[in-house]
Amino acid sequence: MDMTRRAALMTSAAIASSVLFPMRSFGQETPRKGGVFTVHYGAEQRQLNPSLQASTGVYIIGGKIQEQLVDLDAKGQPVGVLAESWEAAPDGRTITFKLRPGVTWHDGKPFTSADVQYTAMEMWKKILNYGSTLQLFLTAVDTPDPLTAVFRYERPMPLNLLLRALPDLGYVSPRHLYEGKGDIRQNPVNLAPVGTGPFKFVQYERGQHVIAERNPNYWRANAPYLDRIVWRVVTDRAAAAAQMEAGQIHYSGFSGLTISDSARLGKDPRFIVSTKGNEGNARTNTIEFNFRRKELADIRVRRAIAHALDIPFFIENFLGDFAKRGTGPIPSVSADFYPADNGPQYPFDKKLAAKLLDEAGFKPGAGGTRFSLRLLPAPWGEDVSLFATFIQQSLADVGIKIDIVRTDGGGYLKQVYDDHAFDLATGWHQYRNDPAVSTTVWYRSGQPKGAPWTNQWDWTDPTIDKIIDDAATEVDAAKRKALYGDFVRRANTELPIWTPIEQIFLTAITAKARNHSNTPRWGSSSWHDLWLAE
Amino acid sequence: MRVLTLAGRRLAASIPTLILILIGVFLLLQLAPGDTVDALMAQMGGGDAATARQLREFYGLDLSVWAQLGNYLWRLVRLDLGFSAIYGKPVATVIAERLPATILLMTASLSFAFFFGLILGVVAARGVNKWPDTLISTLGLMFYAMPTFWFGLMAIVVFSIYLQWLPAGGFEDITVSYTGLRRTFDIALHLVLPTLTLGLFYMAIYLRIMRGSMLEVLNLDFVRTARSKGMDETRVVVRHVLRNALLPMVTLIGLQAGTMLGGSVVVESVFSLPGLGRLAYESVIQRDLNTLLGIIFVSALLVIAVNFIVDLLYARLDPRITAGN
Amino acid sequence: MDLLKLYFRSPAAVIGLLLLILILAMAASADLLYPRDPLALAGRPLIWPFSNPRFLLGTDNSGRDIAAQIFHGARISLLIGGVATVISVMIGITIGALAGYYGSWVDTALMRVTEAFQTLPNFLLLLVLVAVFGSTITTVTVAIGIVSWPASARLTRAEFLSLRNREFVQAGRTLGLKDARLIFGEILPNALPPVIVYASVVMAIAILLESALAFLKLSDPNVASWGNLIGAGRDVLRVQWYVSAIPGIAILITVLAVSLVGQGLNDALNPRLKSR
Amino acid sequence: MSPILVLDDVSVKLPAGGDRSHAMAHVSLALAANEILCVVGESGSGKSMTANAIMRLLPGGVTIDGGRILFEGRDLCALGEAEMRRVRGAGIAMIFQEPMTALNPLRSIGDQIGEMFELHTELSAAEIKARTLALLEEVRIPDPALAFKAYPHELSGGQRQRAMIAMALALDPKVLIADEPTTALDVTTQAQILKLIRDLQRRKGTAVLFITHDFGVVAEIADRVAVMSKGQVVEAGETAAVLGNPQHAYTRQLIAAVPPLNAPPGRTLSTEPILTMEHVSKTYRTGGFLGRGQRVTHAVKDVSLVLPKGATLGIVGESGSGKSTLARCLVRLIDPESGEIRLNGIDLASLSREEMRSATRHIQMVFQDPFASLNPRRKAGEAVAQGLIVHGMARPQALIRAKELFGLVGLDPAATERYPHEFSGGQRQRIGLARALALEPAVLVADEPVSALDVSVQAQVLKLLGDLRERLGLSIVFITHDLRVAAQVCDLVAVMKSGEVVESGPIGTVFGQPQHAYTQALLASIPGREFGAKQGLAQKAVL
Repeated sequence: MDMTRRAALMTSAAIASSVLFPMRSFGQETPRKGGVFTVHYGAEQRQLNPSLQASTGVYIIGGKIQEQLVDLDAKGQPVGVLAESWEAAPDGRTITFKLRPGVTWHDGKPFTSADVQYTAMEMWKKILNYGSTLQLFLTAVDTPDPLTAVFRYERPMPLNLLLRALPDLGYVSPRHLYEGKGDIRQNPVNLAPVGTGPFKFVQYERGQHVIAERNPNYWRANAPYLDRIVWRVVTDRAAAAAQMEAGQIHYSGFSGLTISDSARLGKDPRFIVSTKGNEGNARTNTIEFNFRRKELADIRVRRAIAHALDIPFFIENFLGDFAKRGTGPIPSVSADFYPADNGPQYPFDKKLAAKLLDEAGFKPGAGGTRFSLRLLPAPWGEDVSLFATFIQQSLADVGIKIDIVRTDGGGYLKQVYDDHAFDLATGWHQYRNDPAVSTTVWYRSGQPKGAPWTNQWDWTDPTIDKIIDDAATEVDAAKRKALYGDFVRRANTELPIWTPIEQIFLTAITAKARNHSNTPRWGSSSWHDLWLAE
Repeated sequence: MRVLTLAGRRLAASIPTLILILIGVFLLLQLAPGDTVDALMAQMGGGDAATARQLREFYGLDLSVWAQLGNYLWRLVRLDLGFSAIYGKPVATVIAERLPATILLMTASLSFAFFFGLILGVVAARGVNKWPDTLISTLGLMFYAMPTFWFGLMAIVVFSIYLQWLPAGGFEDITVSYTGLRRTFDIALHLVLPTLTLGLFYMAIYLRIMRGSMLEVLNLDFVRTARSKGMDETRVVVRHVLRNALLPMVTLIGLQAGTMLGGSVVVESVFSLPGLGRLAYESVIQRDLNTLLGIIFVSALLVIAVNFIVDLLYARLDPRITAGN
Repeated sequence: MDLLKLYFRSPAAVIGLLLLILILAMAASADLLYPRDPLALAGRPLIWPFSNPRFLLGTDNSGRDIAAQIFHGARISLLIGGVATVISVMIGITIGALAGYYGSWVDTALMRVTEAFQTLPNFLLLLVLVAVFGSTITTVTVAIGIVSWPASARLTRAEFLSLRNREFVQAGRTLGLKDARLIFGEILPNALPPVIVYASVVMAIAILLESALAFLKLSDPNVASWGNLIGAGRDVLRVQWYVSAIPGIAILITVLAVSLVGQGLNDALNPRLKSR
Repeated sequence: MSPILVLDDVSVKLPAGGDRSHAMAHVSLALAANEILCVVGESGSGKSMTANAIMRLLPGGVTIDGGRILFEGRDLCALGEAEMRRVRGAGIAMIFQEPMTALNPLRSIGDQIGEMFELHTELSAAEIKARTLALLEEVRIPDPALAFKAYPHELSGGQRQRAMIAMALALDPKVLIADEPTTALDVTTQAQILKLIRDLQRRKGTAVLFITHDFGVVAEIADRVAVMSKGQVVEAGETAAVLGNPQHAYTRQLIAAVPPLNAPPGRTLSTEPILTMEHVSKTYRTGGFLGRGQRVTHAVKDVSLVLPKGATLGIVGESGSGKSTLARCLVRLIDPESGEIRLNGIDLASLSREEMRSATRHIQMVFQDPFASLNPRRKAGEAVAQGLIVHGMARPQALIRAKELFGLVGLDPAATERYPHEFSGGQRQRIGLARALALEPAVLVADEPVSALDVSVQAQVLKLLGDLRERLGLSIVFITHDLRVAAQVCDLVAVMKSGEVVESGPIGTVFGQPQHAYTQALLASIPGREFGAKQGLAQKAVL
């Protein structure tokens, strides 16, 4: 559209939204059908099928095309999508799902339990990251009739664990397009996904854009509202913010913009910037200690390092008001598992830190340096590089010289989780609604060498191992929550990893959007009810 | 005829160069920490050792380095650039998708730089040591000294956000699907800022070369002969000096074709253009050896092609070349 | 020497020299004016320049004093630029001399290698080198040096080709001088001036390459180079544009100074060209 | 008849910092129609500046600051730029010295000549083509149609000069200025060009201002002559009068320095040979792809010559005859394909590079271009001492020897500390000589040692060479294209043509009764043959 009309549009939208009070409360506005919703797509993935790869980079596209058995509703409780109802046997070894009738794939074929069986056994169990550990003890999926799928487990599977994991790890793929078509990973459908969701895949121009349009025979009545969704590939974050302001992009999720741009767009009436809708994707900033260094094997040194960092100052001055102080491996947003008592905390106390280091026998040598450490920051996330610099500056004050070693993605995983060539590392731990999914592996010993985001710190603690194993198979929800409380307290006392900061992903979206951010993992959800006011 | 054999010899001479580069980069990237599977896992945000091992077998990374090199060269001989790990598609198709953006950007910036470099060079040389010369030379130096990405980002802030004249990035506006002329206009609009950002740096270089070569030719004997024939200064420049002064400029195009693709890595990431530059950067980060080598192979062909055209142009400009002495 | 007299005749060269002296002064006085480590946490992040007396040029998004980083950065950037230039000119001269002096197959072989480096986009090779050898200040400098030698090699070769058959070299041969003495004693001193002048171009490109690497977050984070400051400033560019702008201007001035000095030397060396 | 071009008290000011304030000081000259006036003088005398002043094509910073230049009564200094342009090419035309670079390499000959008509006439393209072809006919270029389409690099030096003349005379200008048009040409070609200019001048009645430094040329074609020195006209008049009995001391000194053509009586030569060349040959293979389409040039073909001890063997020939290549084969700067070069019994051609490096002290070389034969970055004394140091002499001792050698060649011993750019052309050749003599060689190879020098300086260097030959008993191989110089210096002479020796023997017999047709043609084409002959005898004592 030419310049003058765009400028007019901008001003009118700004006036409209500032007059109306925040969109949350005026639900009675009638939804408008049609319109194109453009999305900032920062990191191109190698494939788009969410039943093969569990990462926000895939959900942001695949989550609109394929659907999962169960999703989370506004209050974060499981709600049926492709499954209408479910019930677990008392011994926790069989869980039966009643599937939704009358659902068809985009290519017209009917959706049946055979699809669920094939996806669970061939994809979740064998390929899907985190899915393979979750379904470790899944032995078979029976399909007594086209609308019933019975999951059989060798060891008891707690129902609330499965229901909390399925929104991320429960996407179903069309069996008739995969079975017998060679290696699943190389199947071209992965780059042109076929699902049952509200939007049908149209086109993927590498490095430019992905386009999907309304699925005419979607099973939810008169949904979706949007005509078409366009994902624009923009790798430079400053450029993405610029394109949002120029009206070329409507939504940038999962903290896709820089901290300062997010803060600025937050003040701009044309946009809404908040963590609302990302409660399902909480993450904590971690500091990982390598016990192979004798200094770090000493608990006093680890505690001293924790006390040397003024976390409130860092959060207040560097991360802005979307982050808060972390208390342990389980973030506070996890209502079901967040323990009342998180065990020892490590407030900022430079003198105590120095005292602890002296006690540990590391006196300051020439130039006040006690010893020096190599710090490897993860190469993603603006907050990670800022935190690494802050660590370097703060530890220098207590006599620990830090050399930051910059790597790229592949190099980071190899050097930290495989070669163990690091002293300190700092990055993200993503919490996925249940500690058993992706949190306990950071502490459980015996992880295979080279497996990323697992316990590679050369630290084994039988007590915590036992707690983790019991909790993983504890069917009673209350007992399971108590066990995870012990897990958190143990983690904070032994401090193999320190989790000082808790953050939730940030969403930046145009104020014209309606029914957005209305579920805990909205960025990854199917957007069947999203629409754009004119 | 004569020129084709000349160009044929250039092609034959550059084949060993090409092989030299490919093997060199192949071995170099083996030393990088982590391989494409690590990069994939980093992107996926997780994955257990079993999947890693399977993927490594699939990508043939479990073979010895020399075996991998042997496979690669054997496939290269059959012009098969192998499979791209990042995009799960043959490298040839991936590059074909992104080639148009790069070629458009490079030709646009190269012609912009050459054309304006030429004109400003002539103007500067004509008014040497007077104000046009100092103004143009200093302006040239300013663009030369300015980091390209910095200029790019500032240009976006001014032209796309503040003035809203030009789009902030991307190759074309896909929310609305234009066709035909309207689409070319739209793409052109998207390429204005990137061309300026990449082109201005090279324009500064061409400007200086043109000014120097103009001053050089103006001192040669045949210019004095031309003046003694009663010609006015403009005709002397247009009919005699310009064509001789163009020779070093044309050779420069050949030399700079290679570095331009390097420059486009930054410009393409600032303007999110789907070009080979950014694909190369991503394939280094993702350790996708096949794609990287594929890009180097294609960019080398591009450079050879540009040099071939430069040879043709040079032969047309300078009759002494076809005489073969 | 008349070279200096010729040099100072052009105003642009004088301005270039003054700017260069200014930058060198900044580099030298860095420790006096800003004794603390420039990377240390100096105050609240993102303070606007001239708004807080303690921070003349404000602070960046890691709370570091921008003025301190500019002063210390001068030293680092000149160091990176200088050392990288020395490396690339050294390689360039050796290869150019051997190719130019001996000719025949030595020349063709070395020229194939030079062409290989020039066909391969140099920034790409730089990325690969940094990805392989890590981004410490030494690897970044050496990598820039390795990437930018072909141009000076071509220049040296051209000089050697023209000087090789000059009569004073042939006289040297008839006197019984060995090749080595001929190359280093006779030809090189005459081939050096244009290469030294070209070194200013190589240095300018080296500084720009380092800032481009830092823009892609591939430079050494433990060092207060201007490139790093621009890289850091990139995330806050839309609002606190000064974080990238100030080092950008510093790089602009340094590259401008180096180029003007180089151009001044070049015009002083062949005055015929300048005063038509 | 009234003079068509008059320079009335013309002065031309040089920019500050030059070696003198004025290029031309109060120059008055007159040129009548149908007449050739020669302006003769050494380099730096201001003769070329006169031409530039007339055409008002002075280089940057140089200005006319006095006097008038009248052309057909109009003062050119007062003309506006547009009117001056109408005069250039139509009224006054000009031809230049360097045929190689005086034509635009990228445009055809026909195109560049045709441009004269485009500039000054309204002729159609067809008419211009016809007129151009006629002009090429007139200047007797072989195959004018081919020459029309040819590019400058496809023609020989002589042909290019003919094209320049055709261009100059395109619009029948009243005045033709020729700035040393034949200096860069071979003797034979020079003779043809001089004849051409002479015929065209007579037929068209043009007034020709001919600038040269060669008195032979003056004798050959000049009607009147003006001698210039340091920007002033020291003498002018009819050619016969000025050459016959020069009034001004400077003119007399210049004429005396011109070596006459007939050789002095032969010296007794020893029979014992010091250097013998047997069947020496050298071929160059250029271009071609894997042997096919190679261009093979036989630079030296089967040359056999003998240099007696203490004698001077002259090798003469035009450019491209292979005389320089032969000289470089002697000192093994170039390796001959076949043949032997015996010096005191040792065959230099068969020595390895290592052996040659030590044997080279016995045969040394002096080069042509004074400005290129010394390393600009090395002190003069050091250049001379270098040879001694390489062959084992201690540095301080070698420097003392260098001072002695400076004295030997007539230079101030203290000058060893100065750099080459602080010496004149003649002084540099003396330093080259000192360097060659430092190793006390048995044979000295001199490749055109004096051709780049002015006539007066040339005479001094040749006198020095003669003294050294006597005192040190030097045997010399003397390469030159100037037969006059050869006549005065050499005992024996060998005439070379395209790589072969066509005739050789004592200089008196070869120059007196040339047997080979080429030698005869060579001798016949020397400008002003008789000029030198008369004073031949009188000069003997000087040398």
